[in-house]
Amino acid sequence: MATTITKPETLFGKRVRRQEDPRLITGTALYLDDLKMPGMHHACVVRSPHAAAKIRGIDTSAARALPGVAAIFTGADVTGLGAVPCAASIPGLRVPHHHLLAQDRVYYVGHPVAVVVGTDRYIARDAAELVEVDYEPTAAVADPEKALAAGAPAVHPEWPDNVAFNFHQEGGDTEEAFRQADVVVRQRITSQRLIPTSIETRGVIAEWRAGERSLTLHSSTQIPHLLRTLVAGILGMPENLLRVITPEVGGGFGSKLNVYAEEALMAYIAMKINKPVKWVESRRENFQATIHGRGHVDYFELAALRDGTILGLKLKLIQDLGAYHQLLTPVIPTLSVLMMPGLYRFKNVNADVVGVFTNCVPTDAYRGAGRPEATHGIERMVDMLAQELKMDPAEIRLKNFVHADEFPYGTATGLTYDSGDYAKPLHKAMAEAGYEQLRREQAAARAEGRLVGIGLSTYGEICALGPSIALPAGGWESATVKVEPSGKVTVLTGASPHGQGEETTFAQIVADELGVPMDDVLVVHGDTAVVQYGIGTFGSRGTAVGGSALYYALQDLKAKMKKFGAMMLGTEQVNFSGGYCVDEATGKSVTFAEMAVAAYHAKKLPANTEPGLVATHFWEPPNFTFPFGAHLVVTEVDRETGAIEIKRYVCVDDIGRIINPLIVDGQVHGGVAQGLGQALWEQAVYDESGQLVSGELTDYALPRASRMPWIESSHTETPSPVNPLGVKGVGEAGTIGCSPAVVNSVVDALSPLGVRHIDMPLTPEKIWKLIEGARA
Amino acid sequence: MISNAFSYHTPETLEEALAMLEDGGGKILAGGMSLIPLMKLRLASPESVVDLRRIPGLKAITEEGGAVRIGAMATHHEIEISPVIRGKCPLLGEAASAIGDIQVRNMGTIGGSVAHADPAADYPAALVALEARIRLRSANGERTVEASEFFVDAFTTAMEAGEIVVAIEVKEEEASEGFKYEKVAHPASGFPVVGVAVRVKKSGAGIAMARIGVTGMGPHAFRARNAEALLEGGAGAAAAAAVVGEGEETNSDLYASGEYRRHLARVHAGRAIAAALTRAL
Amino acid sequence: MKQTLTLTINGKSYSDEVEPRLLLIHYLREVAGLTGPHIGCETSICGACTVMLDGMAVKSCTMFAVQAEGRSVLTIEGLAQNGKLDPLQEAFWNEHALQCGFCTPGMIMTARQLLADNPSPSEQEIRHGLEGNLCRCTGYQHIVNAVKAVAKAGGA
Amino acid sequence: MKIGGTYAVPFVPERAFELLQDPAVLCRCMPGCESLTKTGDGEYAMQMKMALAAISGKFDGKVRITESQAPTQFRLAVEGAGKIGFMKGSGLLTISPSGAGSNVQYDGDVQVGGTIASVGQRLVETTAKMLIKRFFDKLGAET
Repeated sequence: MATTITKPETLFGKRVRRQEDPRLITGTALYLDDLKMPGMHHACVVRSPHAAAKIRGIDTSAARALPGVAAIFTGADVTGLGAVPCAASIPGLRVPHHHLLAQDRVYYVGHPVAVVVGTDRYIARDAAELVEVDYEPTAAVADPEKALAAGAPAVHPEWPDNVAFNFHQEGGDTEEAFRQADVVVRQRITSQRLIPTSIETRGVIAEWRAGERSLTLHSSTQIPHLLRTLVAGILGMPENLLRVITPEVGGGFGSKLNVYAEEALMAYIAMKINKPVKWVESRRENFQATIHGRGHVDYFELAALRDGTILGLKLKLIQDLGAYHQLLTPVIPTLSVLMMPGLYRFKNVNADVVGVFTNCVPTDAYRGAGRPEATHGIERMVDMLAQELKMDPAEIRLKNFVHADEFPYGTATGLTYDSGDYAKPLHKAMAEAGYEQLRREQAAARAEGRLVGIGLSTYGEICALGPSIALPAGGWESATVKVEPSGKVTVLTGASPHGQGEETTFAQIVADELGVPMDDVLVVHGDTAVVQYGIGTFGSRGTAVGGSALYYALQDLKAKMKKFGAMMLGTEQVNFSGGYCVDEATGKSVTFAEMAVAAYHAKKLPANTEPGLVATHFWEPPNFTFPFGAHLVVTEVDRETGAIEIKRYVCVDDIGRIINPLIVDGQVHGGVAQGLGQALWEQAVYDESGQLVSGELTDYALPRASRMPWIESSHTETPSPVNPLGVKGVGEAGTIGCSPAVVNSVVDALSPLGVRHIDMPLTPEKIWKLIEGARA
Repeated sequence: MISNAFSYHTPETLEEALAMLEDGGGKILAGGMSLIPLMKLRLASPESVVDLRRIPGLKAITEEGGAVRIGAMATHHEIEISPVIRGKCPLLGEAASAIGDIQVRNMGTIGGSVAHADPAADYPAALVALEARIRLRSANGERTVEASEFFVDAFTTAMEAGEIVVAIEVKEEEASEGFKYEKVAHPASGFPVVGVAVRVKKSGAGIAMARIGVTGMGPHAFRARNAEALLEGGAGAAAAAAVVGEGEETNSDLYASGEYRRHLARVHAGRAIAAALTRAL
Repeated sequence: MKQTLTLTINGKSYSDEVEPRLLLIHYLREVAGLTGPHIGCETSICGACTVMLDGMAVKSCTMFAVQAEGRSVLTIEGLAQNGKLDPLQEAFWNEHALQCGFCTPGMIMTARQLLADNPSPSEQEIRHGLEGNLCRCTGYQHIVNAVKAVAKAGGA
Repeated sequence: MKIGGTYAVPFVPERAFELLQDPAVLCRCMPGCESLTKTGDGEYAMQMKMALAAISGKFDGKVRITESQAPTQFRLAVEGAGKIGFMKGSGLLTISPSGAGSNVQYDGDVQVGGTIASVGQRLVETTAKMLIKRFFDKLGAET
């Protein structure tokens, strides 16, 4: 028995390179389309080219006649199956029955109408073109405000007003606040539809084992367990006969936090043809038939005193829902409402949300999901107020921040902010950017006629979704830790990461808690037959909720190991640390592996202790977490062309304690890129007839390496009291903080011309027209 | 994204290739950077595809008697790194290096690009500014067409059915000339929203020769002869740039209106003229 | 309709009967059984399918397999030698230049040509050199760092 | 998408009007028109083969002539659908005398759908204008 023990360095807070990377950098990771099954068939979905039409008939005879075509399914085949589910429970919500395939009408371009199954994907594609659908086009409406106008075409004929729901929330006394106000600023602000665009599109393989009456669904999803429950429901099959496996997932950003028609369809088809069937979405389908994000038209009114004290906010929010509700579609704008007060102390909020049907693909959760829209709105309004009052935008923010000694802080929308020191990241960002100097340089540039802007956003967000009361299907997360007889450690997490690096951060947590080398830890996820039920990875919850469940499971496991250690050392006074159990009196120890063997061989057991070393914990978070931060952006606008150059991008994000700074940096950079995408380039455009004219990556502009600025990222660390790790979540911070800072910066640049607001994306032509307009 | 079926041919000689085109159902495949995407979208479904890559000599970039001859199958990347191009017609190299991305430049060819005549291709601006000639071959022999007459309309050239682009011929730029290709790239596709190619030759304080080619602004590339004349007549760069695109039709799309494109053509013509002048000796 | 295709992939020779319309990416993935090159867009924008053809980076979704007749293809699977990672692979790992990993094989192949053409690129040159590869996760900064690191260490 | 323009044709308005109502002339002048068959009063079935660079596609469609006021104006509606998408155009044509000939002014709307709309938005206007120009060029060459 060893007696000299050096406690290993803890890994919490270390820039550890990722465990998942070796398979990814060698091309050996297996994504959905890499999987092949014996006898596998391929499906191609026939989709509507019309935004609205009646289906007069479908002729599949030519397609069926093509050699290699195994089967064709149309709406009539699936009428009796369940609907694509929506988990929202908003009072009075109108829920159209979302059949797996269109019945007598199509409601958006890309609406699935038929599925062709062939022996290979080329045959399926050829046959799909031979399916003749007789459409009678009807009037469509693609713009939510036009959909609300009298006489607009009805998306669903049964609801001629196109209203799916109204939702009202208020806190305080907004009318009184507005009566007291010296100044009220008003603005219509849009948050355009975005296409999430994970580089891997969606894909499904369904495998039916007739003998076992069991079905395995491989799907590129963020939520394997929820998918299993809900697809079983659609098909009316026992949940325990359905197994969902997520292979490597090539990005999600919320778009794979859903249950899609194709997932249930492939399951159904595999049973019907008794063969495995694969469907992989094309990029066009990904644009037309996977959820979009955002899609807001917001009317804001902000009331304040002349000294800059904000008194209250009114909001009318028009949410473009698209033609159907996907899993969380109607919930997203309600998250916006929750986040409306931002980081500020005002207690009066009055918000009306109207959810509007349009002849477009549904909107749903895309990175940030409701919070970027809210943050963009409030941060723009605060800047507009500063402009109106001729105050510095930093000063007006500092004046209105919730104070560091006021936490936990109850907001006007009923949230309790966990912890924070909002001035800290703002001061740090200003110091790192050299704010005073920048303002002097700006003044000098303006004197030369140059358009230089400095923009701030100080954002807050709701992360670690979340307490179960706030989520339709539960907001807890689960973890199982197994110490194998050999001393290796296996973690089963219900969070299903897809790029976030939890195989590494979770291994760091395990290594620190158990004192084993990180390399001895395997993190398993994404297989419902292996992993206990879990909720999934979204809403910046993977580490904050899933990691916390793991932490508690580890405590249970440590307690049990300690019992074995104490028994083996013959004393009660033991210390479990660094991979050993040490007799405090004698310094004698047993190793981790020795305890593992003892627990499994079970020749002798401590009192009231079962053999084996497995602990499972389902953790219910008591609250959300509320990260915050400050982004500062310096821009210069080309006066002649309207082109925008980002000269500095400084961000200071407080996401609680940081487990792996390398991974956190990556999350911030990626988040900022998506925020910049919205601010400058990305826009899903439906034309008046409901055609998605930004239909491929040749028109929908994702951020490219050459267009990204260098991101100067740093942090303050205010631990969250909500969870034992003190972490808050980082997945969405960059996205949420970014877009208002960029727009504020460009508006600041153009403010000498009298510009006070510009809607995203800030295309050069839009800016040029503003400059020309000011000249005129 | 799977194309319709077709038959695939790799002729060893131009004569063989021309014979294969005779029935009209075939398409020439050079680098495939325009044709293959169209085929995958099923916007193009040729019955046969005639790949020119085995025909010897179509790739060569050579120089003879003050002229540079660029084989139609020379890739954009070969053109951007060619010492001959760099030395003798650097404007073309600058335009080549502005095309798409390295993967596209490795495959795409100058012959394929000019034959496709995308209104937003990069090369045509440089080719019209260089007064290049497009050498065409058919069963009836060879002929050349001036670049400014070659690009007739969107996706429409002066080529007749049964003709193949075999080479681009460019007179050497004089060593004292200044040149510049300026491009505003579309953020998604990388195509020029507007591209302006400029050549200038100084004469004392004035400009002895100016050539300005514009792509992306309208349905086809054009030479801004009015602006060239102003420059050569002693007008300033700003005055000359201000007339670029006058009387020309414009394109418009989601990203940029025709009005804005014309404006961009003028702004970037001004900048390209200024940049070219600083390079002129 | 099918014709014989003979080519070399990662140093190994292959010969198969293929339809002319079979895309090179589908040949590599479906026939040759590779999993490194991915399909991300189909319009020649995203670069996830990038492989090297006779030493040059190309988008294998915008090529018919028959165009590779007699030529040599290098994919991400062919980089590591005897279990030793290529410097770019190592640098992508060290610098956390990937998250979901889907764009990574294509990104690394393009970076390989970038460094071959220009062994000590500036930040702007790296960013321009990667114009044909989209990444939705990283914001590119760590990718730039990885390429810089390899350049600094003396190349790929 | 709104589209409009004016073309000069070397005919007096009466003759221009007459030519523009003649299905044989329309078919000859419409780029790619392979056949135009009368199906009713002012209504025709059309088969078209579009070819533009490497792009080609067959369309089955309809041509409708309404709001005729000889010789000054009528509405021409063209629609077609094929594998690569569908298009619909409707325009009011106004004919006015100009010197020895006439000016034909058109003012209309073009709508496209399917693959052409998904990938072709940057080219729709350019292409529509070019096809209309080709139409009038050919019309001008009628005798």
